[in-house]
Amino acid sequence: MEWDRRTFVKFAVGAALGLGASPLAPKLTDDVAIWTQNWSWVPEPADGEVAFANSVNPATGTGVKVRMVANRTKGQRFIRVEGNPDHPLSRGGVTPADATALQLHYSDAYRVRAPQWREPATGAPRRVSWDKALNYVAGELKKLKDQGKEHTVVMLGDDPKTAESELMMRFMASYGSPNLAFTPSAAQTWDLACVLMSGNYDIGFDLEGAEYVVSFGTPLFEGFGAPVATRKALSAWRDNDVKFVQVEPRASVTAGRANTWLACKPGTEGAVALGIASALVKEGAYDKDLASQALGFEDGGDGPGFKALLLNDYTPEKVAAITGVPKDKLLKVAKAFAKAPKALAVCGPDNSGDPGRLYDFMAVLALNMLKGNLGKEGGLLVRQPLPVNPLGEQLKVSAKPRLDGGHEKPLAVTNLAALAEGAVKGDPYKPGAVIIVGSNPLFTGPQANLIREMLDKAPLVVAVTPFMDETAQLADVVLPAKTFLESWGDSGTAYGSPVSAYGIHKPLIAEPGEAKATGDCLLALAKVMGGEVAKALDFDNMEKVLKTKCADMGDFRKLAEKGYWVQEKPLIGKFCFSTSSGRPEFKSSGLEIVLMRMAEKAGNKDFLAGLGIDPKKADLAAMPHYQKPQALAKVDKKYPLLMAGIPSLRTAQASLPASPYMMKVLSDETLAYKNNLVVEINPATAAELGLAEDDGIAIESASGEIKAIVHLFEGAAPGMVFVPMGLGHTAFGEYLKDKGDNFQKAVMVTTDAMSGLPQWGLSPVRVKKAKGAAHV
Amino acid sequence: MLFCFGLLAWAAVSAFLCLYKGLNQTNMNDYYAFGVWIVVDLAIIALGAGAFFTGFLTYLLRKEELKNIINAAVIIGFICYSGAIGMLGIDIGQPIRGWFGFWHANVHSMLTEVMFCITTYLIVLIIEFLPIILENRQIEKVPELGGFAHHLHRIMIVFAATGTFLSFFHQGSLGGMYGVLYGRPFAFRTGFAIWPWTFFLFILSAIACGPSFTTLIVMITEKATGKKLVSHDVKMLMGKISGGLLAVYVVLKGADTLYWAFVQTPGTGTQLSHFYQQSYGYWLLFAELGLGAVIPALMLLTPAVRKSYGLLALAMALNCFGAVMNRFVQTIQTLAIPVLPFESFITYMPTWQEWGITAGVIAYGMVIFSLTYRYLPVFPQERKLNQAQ
Amino acid sequence: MQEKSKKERSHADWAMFAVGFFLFLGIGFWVTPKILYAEKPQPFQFSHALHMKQVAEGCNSCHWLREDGSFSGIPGVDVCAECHEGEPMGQTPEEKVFTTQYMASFKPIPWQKYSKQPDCVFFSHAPHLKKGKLECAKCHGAHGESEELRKYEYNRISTYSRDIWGWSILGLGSPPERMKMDDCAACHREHGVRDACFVCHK
Amino acid sequence: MSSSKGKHKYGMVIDLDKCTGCGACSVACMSENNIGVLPDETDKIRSITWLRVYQIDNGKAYPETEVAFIPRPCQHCEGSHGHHTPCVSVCPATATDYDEETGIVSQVPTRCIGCRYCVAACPYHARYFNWYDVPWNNGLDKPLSPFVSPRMRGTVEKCTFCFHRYQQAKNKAIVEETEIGEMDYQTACTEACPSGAITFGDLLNPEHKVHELAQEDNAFRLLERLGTNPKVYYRTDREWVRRQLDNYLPGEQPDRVKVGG
Repeated sequence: MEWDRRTFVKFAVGAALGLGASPLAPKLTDDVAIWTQNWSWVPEPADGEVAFANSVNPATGTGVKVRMVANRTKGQRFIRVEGNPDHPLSRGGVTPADATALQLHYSDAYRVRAPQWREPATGAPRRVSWDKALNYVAGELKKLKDQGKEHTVVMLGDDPKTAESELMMRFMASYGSPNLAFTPSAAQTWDLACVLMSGNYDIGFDLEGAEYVVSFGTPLFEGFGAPVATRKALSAWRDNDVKFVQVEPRASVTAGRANTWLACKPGTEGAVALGIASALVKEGAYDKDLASQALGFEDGGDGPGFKALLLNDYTPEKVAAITGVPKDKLLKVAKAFAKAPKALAVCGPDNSGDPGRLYDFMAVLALNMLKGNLGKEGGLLVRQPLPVNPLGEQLKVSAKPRLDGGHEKPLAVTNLAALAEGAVKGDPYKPGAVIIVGSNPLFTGPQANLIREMLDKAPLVVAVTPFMDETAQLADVVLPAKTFLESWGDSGTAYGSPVSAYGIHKPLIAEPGEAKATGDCLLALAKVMGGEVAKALDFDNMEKVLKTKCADMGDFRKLAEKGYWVQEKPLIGKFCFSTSSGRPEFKSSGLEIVLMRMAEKAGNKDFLAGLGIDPKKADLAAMPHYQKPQALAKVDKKYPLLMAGIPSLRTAQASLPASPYMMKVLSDETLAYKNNLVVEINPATAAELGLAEDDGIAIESASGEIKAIVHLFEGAAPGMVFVPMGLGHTAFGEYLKDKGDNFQKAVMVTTDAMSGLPQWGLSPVRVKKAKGAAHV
Repeated sequence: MLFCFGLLAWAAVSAFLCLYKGLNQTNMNDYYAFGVWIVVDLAIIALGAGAFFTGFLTYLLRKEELKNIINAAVIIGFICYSGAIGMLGIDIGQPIRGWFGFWHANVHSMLTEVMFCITTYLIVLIIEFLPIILENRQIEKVPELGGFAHHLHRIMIVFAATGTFLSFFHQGSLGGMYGVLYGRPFAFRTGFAIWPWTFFLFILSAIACGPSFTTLIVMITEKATGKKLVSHDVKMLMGKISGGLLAVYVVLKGADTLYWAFVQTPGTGTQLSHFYQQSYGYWLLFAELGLGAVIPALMLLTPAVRKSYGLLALAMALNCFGAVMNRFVQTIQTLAIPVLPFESFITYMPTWQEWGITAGVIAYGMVIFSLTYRYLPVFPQERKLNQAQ
Repeated sequence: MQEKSKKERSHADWAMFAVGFFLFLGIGFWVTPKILYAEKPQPFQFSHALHMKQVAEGCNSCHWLREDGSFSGIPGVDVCAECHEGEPMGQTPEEKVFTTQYMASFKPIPWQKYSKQPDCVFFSHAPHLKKGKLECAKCHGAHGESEELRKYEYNRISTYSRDIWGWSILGLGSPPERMKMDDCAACHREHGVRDACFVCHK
Repeated sequence: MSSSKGKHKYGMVIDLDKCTGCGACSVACMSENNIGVLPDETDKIRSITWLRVYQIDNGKAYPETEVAFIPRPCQHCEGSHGHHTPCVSVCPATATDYDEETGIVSQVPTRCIGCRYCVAACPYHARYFNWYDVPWNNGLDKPLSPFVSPRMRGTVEKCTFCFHRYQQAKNKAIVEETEIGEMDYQTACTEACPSGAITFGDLLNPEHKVHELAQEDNAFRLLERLGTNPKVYYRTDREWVRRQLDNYLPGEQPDRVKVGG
């Protein structure tokens, strides 16, 4: 037979039909469909036995439960951080930072995995061994000491309540430098106010016990104390129909949650408190027993008392003029405050997290005292001291002049901003080295640009940190720290908590890598340093440190298992005034002594003006009163607007970076399409400035500028610009880098004259149009 | 032709990007879940309705005159349907497992109905197309194939009937697709049994514009080739059919719109003005219904208009415009109108990749139609009408 | 060449058609599994039958339901170590491999799992064992009595173990020969178990 | 053979007066459900957030402005006339269904063909299409949970009321031979919420908190006038908030309007 075209066609058709009748085609069809269900680039999380462990997130104070999975071949890993329902304060709730802590822990882009040392010649960072890194740092420090410049070494930390911070104090004291600073906090201001007027510190607000609450400018539900515990209070208020009032210039989340929002002019919250106090006194609705005992309530030999001050200077009309809060609104709140059996006045960090003003806090404390709130359920409670032991004998701090000049300030408080300013100015000396432990001041400020200048100035910058953050990027030596999930460490009581709480975390999974617990980094450095320092930090490791610290908290294994220690009962009805007079003091004898000393020092120079006090009204200086914040005074033609921060649990928590998931939940009102920072401006103000929604702008202050686009928000106080905080990182890789801009870059730090603490809640700025991207 | 191949090349690049990189190459998003492709899909399937309806009239109702245009109708139908299916293949996120829609079909879904019917009907169209191909002079020479073609012709009525049945259904289901979206007050319609009114309206609208589109394409081809291909009375008949159906459509669609606007919409707490905000103003409603339905209906029902070549073409073009507008409104406006009161309106503009695919489908149609016209005896009257020349 | 009559030619043509058809039909049947499947060796041999004799509680001895309702699956080396000391208990070279290469260092054994379902499947032993009272063999067949480990093949495209589609290229059979979704569904349907998607998908 | 024990209707009650918009629920959901995250998530109309927290304000001028937050998971609509859930009824590939036992609307991405018809059908924007391949291979895949299968590009996903937790609770109950208790099955968002704004449970079970809460006077549902019959209830004492969670004609009073689309 021939094999011609026809034959071939028939054969080919047959072959095609034959192949078609075979399972080949349908099977392949099915398999490629299955292939799309199992693409190799879509991960298959390994399964295995589940286990749980308790811990604490030191950044939020939340008691957490960590979920782990152990795969037969791939080993154990963390899969989730959840709330610990047994924790008496956080009761199972979490913040976004807690819930996504694992993204920080595991992200390749965020973490530092090995010690890093910057080649002095090329300036390029190099990965080195621990030995080399530690020897280098120790060597440089020894060199300084040998040169007698040990006091020029600066050490910066974040939270002064941890075991690591105690190690830092011991390190600096034994090494011989007075320049140890932590992030300034409202706890400092509040402790001052409390000690000055009641002789106690460690005082908290019994939020859950209160039946009527007025919060003076503190973002209760954005950035106050332990975020979860505070929110539990909100939940209880709602269930029990507790009303609460928010006093602040912006329609914030807290203001939105409040039953009444008193919109006041920026920085005048303290005046509102005084106005309410005045109304209470006028109506006789105050704790007369306490008042009759108290120092400086009635007029006395040394001049008019607090009562007279209130009734004269803080009448509703006057307060309305200062604060912009209408008189009737003010009185309505005052009446409700007077009427409620358990009414509480709260103060704390302001929206930008700044430490607040001493006189304002004193005003709020005075209001509470007038209400008879001290030691009362739903009032102010003194906390039982944590049963912790010191890590050794008390060491003397070097008596050398401090870079922040704090030793010359009335209350001698450390001031990180002043320290930086001193360092930059080289006054009284240049910084020899800066060691930053577990914090990222280059981003978190205050006034980031100032910190950057200081670091630029310092010959040696050392960063001990789990993350390759902005500070670490700039450091000469980076020591990789572990996250709380893989290391020993602890956390103290949060601001405002009515009971003491202690958290402890331990290594849960032995993760590979070279990082060490933050404390262990310090211990290792101390060991290499030898001498006094090694003696002051004579512990094998952080576990030993904590065992020593917690020796009085019962079985250590159980404590570590549980993850927390919390004061059992609030101390209700247990409040005694420990002022030098032994009495409540509306006019602080402590302050009077300080002022007296200052007067002595000043000779006949007028030192009061420097404290912002009218020398004619010198008797005000020891009493709560309204003092115009410095920043307001600085508003002028050039910088006609005030900038304030917008806090949010979604953007950041303490000095931690936001996780990718947190970035993901930012709304268009915070970070707009194509990563533009969004700032809020009142439509009226915007109109004056000729700005429309979505306009691109630059916000400039004397210290720096940030880029943003405009969102017109009716709830923003006129004359102000509100800026989300925590964005605009320049580190951490693609999930975080270059997203928005950093509020701290435009901050102008001022100082609260009496407390000496830095203030960055309000900065005078101006706004310029710039090119902006469309807003979706 | 070169121009067409240029468009096809653009489409190929677009298709590659969309398939390889995914649908992030488009400007669709979770608000505009459907975009220009679906609009075009719906539109060409509506316009392609000429195939089944002309088939129905020709074979089932024995409108002998329409024999002269049925081939063109079938080819246009084939182009529209195959083009639509091709686009759908790119439009879905997982084309490789697209067949799950058949294998794991959900009988309650209008889309299932659409998928089944349009694929089945495409097969029917191919079968209807076959005899035309087999009439190619080269192919006709093969005796077996000739016989086959002849047999096919004889049972074509069965396929026409099947096609009619399938098409009535899926044209309706395409409308049903939107009418059942009771989460979308703009699109939702009550209806009869399981079919929302849009089901019936889409059928009507499709069978009203299908014949127009077929005729319009024929007229364009006439202009392009300079030849007369179909006698004018056939076109007039097509116009009359289109016009009659369009008139019914106008009445029913009007009733539907009034009910929807004044009873249904307020009933869910929405003001009509809510549906016509931002870029989607009331003008759309007037364009779709006035310019695209009432006017062509009146024109097509006017014998004088039908007589005039130009006016007939204009009326038919408006008719097609109305159908396309309707599909656009049903797809895009439905999705554009925020349902959550606190959501704001966002706009959608296709990317070049989206336009590329769209252009490609049109180019594909032009190429196929040219080729068939060139190689196959599409127009039985062609020789007769052009004898003079 | 000789001329053939038209009819003969046509016959021959059709014969070629048949040859083409059956040849490629065969190829399709024979080649499909060859293209699709690849073998993977098990780390070493293992006799379920032998172990079944040693243990007290049958399958349960090494594969059990955990308290939280999940299933322990293939045992880890630690489980093996509960019986196996440092030294081999038998003579087989297999055990030698096990003892020296895995036991000694507690290195996990990279078993190939015949019944591995894809990640999107939620299969839970608890309801099947406790509520459905199914025998292991219902799905795993005679695996528990096998003398040695069968050949393990996986699908190159889908990565599934060949046991899922079943060894028949046409996908015929039912559990234990096959472990497709249809099989799960059929058994569920048969026993009136609800079949919402999420019952078996995560 | 198992006789399906008990019929449930799991649902949520979200107290909008407790919600502080902190986003813990939303991220807890992400971490529970292996939600993908892209380097740039600012394109919100393509960003996958099963539980999206919307911010609304009363639109009044300073100083009368108020803001509120609306957490919006999938509403697990039961639909009218016999589980005619908006999204379920439109899916051509049966990639989503309404579970009669729990009332939960499922979504099976491995079945989904990506036609997005369901996305169009859902008035809540609760459904999300995977426009991108998620770049997991950067350490972020480490904490992925084995209980939820990560999704591939081209498919749709949405909140599942953490159904895998129901499954786990059920397994545990089977092993312990008990029934699933209220606390045995709670969604990740409910657990996470620091202000306890979310309550979750079986709406049919009089012992579950949601049973009471959902029936209170100021409980209502999002867009309930459409007739989607959702299982997520909201409550607020603020009239303006309630007004913004459904469409009303100018004269209508939210608490007077008869529901049923």
